[in-house]
Amino acid sequence: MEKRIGVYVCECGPNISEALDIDRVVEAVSGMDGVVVADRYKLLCAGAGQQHLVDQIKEHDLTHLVVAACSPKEHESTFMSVCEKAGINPYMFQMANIREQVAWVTPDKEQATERAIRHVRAAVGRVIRHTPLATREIECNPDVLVIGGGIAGLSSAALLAGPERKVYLVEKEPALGGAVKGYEKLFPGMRSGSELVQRYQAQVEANDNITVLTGTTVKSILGFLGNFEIAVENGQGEGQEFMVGAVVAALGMKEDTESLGEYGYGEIDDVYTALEVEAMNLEGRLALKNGDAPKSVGIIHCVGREHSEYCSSVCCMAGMKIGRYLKDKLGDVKVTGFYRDLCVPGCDAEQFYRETRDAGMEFVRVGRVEVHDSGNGIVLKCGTAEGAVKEEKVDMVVLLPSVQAAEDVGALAEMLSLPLGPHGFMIEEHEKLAPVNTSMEGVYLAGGVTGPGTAEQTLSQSEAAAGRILAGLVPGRKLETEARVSEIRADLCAGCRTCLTVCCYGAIDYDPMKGICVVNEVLCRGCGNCASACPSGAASHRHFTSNQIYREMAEILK
Amino acid sequence: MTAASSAEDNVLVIGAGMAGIEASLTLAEAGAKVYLVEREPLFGGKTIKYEEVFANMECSTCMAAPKQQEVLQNDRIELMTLSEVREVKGEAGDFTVGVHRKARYVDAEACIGCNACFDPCPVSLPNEFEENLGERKAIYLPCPGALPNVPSIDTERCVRFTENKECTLCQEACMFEAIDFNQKDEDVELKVSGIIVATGSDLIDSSQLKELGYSGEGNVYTALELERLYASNGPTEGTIQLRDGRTPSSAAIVHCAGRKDTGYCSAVCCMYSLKFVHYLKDKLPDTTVHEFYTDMCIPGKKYQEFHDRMKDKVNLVRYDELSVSPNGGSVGISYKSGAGTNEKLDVDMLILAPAMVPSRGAEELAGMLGIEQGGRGFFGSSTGSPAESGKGGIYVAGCAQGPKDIGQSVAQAGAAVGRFLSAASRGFSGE
Amino acid sequence: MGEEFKPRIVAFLCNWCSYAGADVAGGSKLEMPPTLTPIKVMCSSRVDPVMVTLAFLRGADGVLIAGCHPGDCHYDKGNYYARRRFAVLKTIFETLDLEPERLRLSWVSASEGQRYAEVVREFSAKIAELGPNPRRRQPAGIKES
Amino acid sequence: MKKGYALQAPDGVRKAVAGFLKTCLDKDVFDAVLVCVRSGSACSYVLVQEPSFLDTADCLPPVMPVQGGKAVMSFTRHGKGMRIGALLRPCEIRAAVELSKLQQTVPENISFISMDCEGVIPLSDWLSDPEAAGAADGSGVRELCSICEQFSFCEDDPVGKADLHIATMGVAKDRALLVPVSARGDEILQKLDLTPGEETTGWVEEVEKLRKKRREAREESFAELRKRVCGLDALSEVFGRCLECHACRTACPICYCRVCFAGSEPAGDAAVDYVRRAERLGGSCCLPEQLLFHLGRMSHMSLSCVSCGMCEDVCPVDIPVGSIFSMVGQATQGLFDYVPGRSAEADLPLKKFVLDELEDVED
Repeated sequence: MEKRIGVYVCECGPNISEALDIDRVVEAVSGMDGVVVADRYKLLCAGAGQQHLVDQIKEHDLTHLVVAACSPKEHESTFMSVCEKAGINPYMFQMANIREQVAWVTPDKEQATERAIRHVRAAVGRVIRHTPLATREIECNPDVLVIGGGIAGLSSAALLAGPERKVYLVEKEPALGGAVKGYEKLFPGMRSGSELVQRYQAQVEANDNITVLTGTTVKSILGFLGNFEIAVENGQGEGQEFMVGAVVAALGMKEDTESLGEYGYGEIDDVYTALEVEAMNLEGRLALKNGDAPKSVGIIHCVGREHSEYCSSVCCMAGMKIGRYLKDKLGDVKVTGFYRDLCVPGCDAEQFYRETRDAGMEFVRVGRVEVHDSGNGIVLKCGTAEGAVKEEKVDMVVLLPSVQAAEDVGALAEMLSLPLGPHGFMIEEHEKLAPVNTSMEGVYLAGGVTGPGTAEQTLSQSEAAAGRILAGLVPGRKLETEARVSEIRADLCAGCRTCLTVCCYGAIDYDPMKGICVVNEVLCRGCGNCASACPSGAASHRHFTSNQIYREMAEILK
Repeated sequence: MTAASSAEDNVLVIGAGMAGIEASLTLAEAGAKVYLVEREPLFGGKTIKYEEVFANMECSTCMAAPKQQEVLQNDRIELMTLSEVREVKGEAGDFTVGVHRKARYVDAEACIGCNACFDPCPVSLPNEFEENLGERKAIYLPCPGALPNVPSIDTERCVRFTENKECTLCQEACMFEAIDFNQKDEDVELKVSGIIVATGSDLIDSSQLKELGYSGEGNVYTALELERLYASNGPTEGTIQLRDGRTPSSAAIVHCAGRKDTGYCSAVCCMYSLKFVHYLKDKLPDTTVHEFYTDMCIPGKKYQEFHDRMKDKVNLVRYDELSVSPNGGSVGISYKSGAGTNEKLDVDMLILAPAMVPSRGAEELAGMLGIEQGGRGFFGSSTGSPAESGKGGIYVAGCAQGPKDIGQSVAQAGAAVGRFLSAASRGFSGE
Repeated sequence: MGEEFKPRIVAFLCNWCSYAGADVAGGSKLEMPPTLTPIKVMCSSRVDPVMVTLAFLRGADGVLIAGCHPGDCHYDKGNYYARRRFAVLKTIFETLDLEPERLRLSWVSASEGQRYAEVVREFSAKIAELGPNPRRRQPAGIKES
Repeated sequence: MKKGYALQAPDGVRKAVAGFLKTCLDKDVFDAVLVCVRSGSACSYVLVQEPSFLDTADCLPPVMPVQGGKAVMSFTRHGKGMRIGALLRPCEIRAAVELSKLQQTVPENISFISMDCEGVIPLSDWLSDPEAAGAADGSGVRELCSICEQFSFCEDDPVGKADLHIATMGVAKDRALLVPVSARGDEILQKLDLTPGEETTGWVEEVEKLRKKRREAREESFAELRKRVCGLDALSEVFGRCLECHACRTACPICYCRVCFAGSEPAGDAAVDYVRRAERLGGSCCLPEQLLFHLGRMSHMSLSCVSCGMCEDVCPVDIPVGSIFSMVGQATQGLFDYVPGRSAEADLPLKKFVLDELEDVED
């Protein structure tokens, strides 16, 4: 088909018209290949300007449109809609930025004119190589797999499930509830942890659209957003397979055991971890090994922080909560928290700290604490921040170990081909902008799997994961792909998989039958990295093909 | 109701910072029509004031601007700047909201963003967006790159409005007849089925903190002031200098400014104060930097590493009490150290990390919406999930609920949307 | 060489940071030499070394690649790959003495209008100093010796 | 220090090696062996399954008719297949390792047997008189071979390299040492009941000595080359001879693309563009594609270049293309401390990155 390009230069009032000689620009592109009309107009982005373009496209039977005006950030979408309105594919359009990048930065009119000519010629050179692009629609399954039956998984499942959306809730333990179920209370409000879990659990169990699979592990996850194939297996080795559209990884956390030995744990009696004390408390047995009630308890913060190299954020508050258990239940007990920096972020935490102090728990800032068995009770040797060493005799020691990702996080990451972060947690797609997404679309994170966090933060994440899915995977609606994505030419691909390695979004798969790589348009974000990684030119980036870029460049260098 | 019918839902999002933006985009993706109400003439919240964000030192504008563009280009989102919610009636699934929309006096359709109207304006005043470190006119864009890229007329300063003068200088300068003095404030009534409150937070007024010597003059600065001094689109184009133009040879950052008054830890100040070490050392490698902190609160898997990277570039001092007094051209700091000794230090520049407080008008808004306000004045119920407001159909996101970082704010925006969409699909039963 | 040397620089700018930075420079009306014409790509990782080589061989006096600062990439890690590819290309140019100073990689964020202008000024001055691309001088066969 | 098994070679090393490979086939160590077989002036890689064929084969001709890495690729591209013992020069094995990283071969079932390489003579010399060019004593070898440092395998880092090495340097003329380099090499000798008991000190010393000499020669040679080819004018002149036959890329073991970018890139210009460009560029170089092809190929493969010299061997117009690529490869590989073919585990540099690196390439 004949290529008929129209070039329109916007005066943008005095902004462009006074800074450069528009007539010369018009003249300079008039003779170019394919250009059937070139003209100026006072303000193309205004309603009248847009209508003018529509009329011109129809009048001159244009196939391609170039607008030389402001930055595409301002009006690219405006002119693309103009194209659509006039009946040509919106990608048959190119914008030349002669305002922000020419008129406003080039005071000499002669220079600005020459420069604008280059910009506009480049746009014309490029647009002639444009091809019509379209988005594609892909069927998707709205169902969801939630991995982990703790508070994160329960709350996600409860929000997600409905008559048109099934949820599979997979928990490797025989019962739902996760860690929080074992907490009598939650800081800072001291509301009941188990009650909170029960509430969610009741919602989940009452919902017919949720299939709860306890004692079950996920064996494989294949596919992509809208189309994941899941295989699970229960303790008896019975497998089950099903399809879902999205996955919420709500695996929990665990205590870091690596450094416990340095604090006499396992060697000295009555040295416990926080989780052990939670359990003892729940059983109503806050007592020493010999059954006596402790008279003095030392709670040691930041256990293993040197090893984990991060602040586990919840331990200070967890320590206070344990202090409260002891004070509330035993009354006559001296409880001392040995901390380094008190980490009580947020509007309620410090209040909780003050209440705990008022309840009688003492706090001592220390450097390092050593736990010794004196033969007659436990002696804590505390190096103060100033270097002095103080000794303190206690009956019981509670260690607040670093929080780590649960063991199975690594296996899950491997199953999804997602990288693990430096501390064994999974990595968010973007720390700020996409805190519950992963670089694999359709896989979301909540709770301990992303890092240590409070019950409140965990709920926030699990509900956000649900929100992302509710918004993105609407039952009955298809997924729309991006138009400007990459593609791989089967006849040129040698199957070296370089593109697959450099793709940050897992959007390229290797087809072993054909020995070539294939782009998954649902996942491709259109950065073009694969196109320049591919030595043979098999991978190309739609709307940014080598040829298009080359033509643009060739005009600049003419 | 089915999930698909949420496409028929209209939702009001109050506040267009990062949480409000995230909520709006996610709701629009779900198919809802979103009214995003923002009282300022620009949107993007506090985030767009920062040059970089911790802990990756990522460029803040680069992060926010594409999201803002998405909002502006999304047909399902109606961004209403210079607008405030005045009245809310009804219940989950059926709210009627009165929004007062102030006139911009610049026609957004006609304006092409050339800024030619600023120069002729006879009124110059300190620019609040620049924390008063720069100037603006009565017709202005708060900063280069501000979105929407349409100026507005400050009716509290424009002589047409304050002195009833027949000044038309900006109108004459505009080739596009975009300036329209006939625009009127409007009251708009919106029908929505849900509301997301993302009104953010403010910093405590540092001039109230008597012992810390802040007056808006001199060499004591707030965190936001330093942000703007370091910002490449700020009043000094990123040059960190004192008000008199000198380069500080020493600087101190004081954490927990106002914490005693608020009674809580604002969660992000330790991290952004460490970020300031990077700011200062990046631009002024010869400047000595002291950091006065009480407890180093750097929760989360990533922050310690950042702390460790910064700590060798700064003199970290733990303090119990601290007071500041001007000392000639410098700032005198008297403090009781963590070890209990009394010490003194003089620096050229002092930067406060002031406490986060509920944003201006929070109480009024809570009353209007009928939602809970905790003891500290932030929104939210203490019994459910943090995104719950205590009232069905209304959800809370971001720092409106309490101090948090951008990532947590964005997560919570997602949670608010999740709760809304889930409730909407159930016809708000049980809300 | 009667005519004054007007350098021609091809600049590959990533859509999210550097192109936006160039727009901010424009919005702030920062004056820049008229030497540079941008080619917008979505990410600096789209810049193919062969394309840069071609620009050079087609007579570009300079080629600038500008992208998001490390850690800021809109596509997570694209700029790190871009950096490696550029380093290889530059090393080839260095080894073969092809005036590697004509190739430049700079990180410019979306708010760094000022920095963008500086990069353009600096690079233009550098290119002016180097003179025209040797491709634009007389061909090898007829140079005086 | 590794020990070797002394292979007696009264009739010369070639015969002895052929005998050894025959034993391997007899004892079912391999299903087939890949050897270079000479027949008159014809010389090619052959996959041999019939042991008796090796009696007559001369399996170590001093010429490289096809890069062995490419030969390996040809039969393992689609899967691991049969157990093969491949007798190859070190540069050929390194090419095979690179190809495996580029997913073009699956060398899992291949046992690589390398030998000390004296270098090969230029293909043209061989074709003009194969008989005269017979001796494997290092005389008359290609320039690139004479400056090759990677001619043996005796450093203590055997990952991804040969499994078994035939040492001849510093070893008496009538014998060769079979040195197992990998666990698989140990296995092969065990299966054959050969115990490596010989000291290899003499060999290692000789290799080190020669390597040092070569390193100096290499630097000298590159310095000389630089004078001849560096700078755009000189380079244009050198590559100006290029016929664009692209034989260099066809012969290159690393260039695995089905169609080269230079062929697949539809960037042909209209005549008017050539003329306009010629005007602008002062009348020169209608076809910068010559240089583009070579520079482009450098950015694609110089990181994996094993300096085998095939490209130079096949160039019909005597462009020192192998030396130039080797020099460039040395520089680009140096950026990432990458040695092509050294280890199958080391990622290709362009497939990965490090967060904090290369700070000096950005301004």
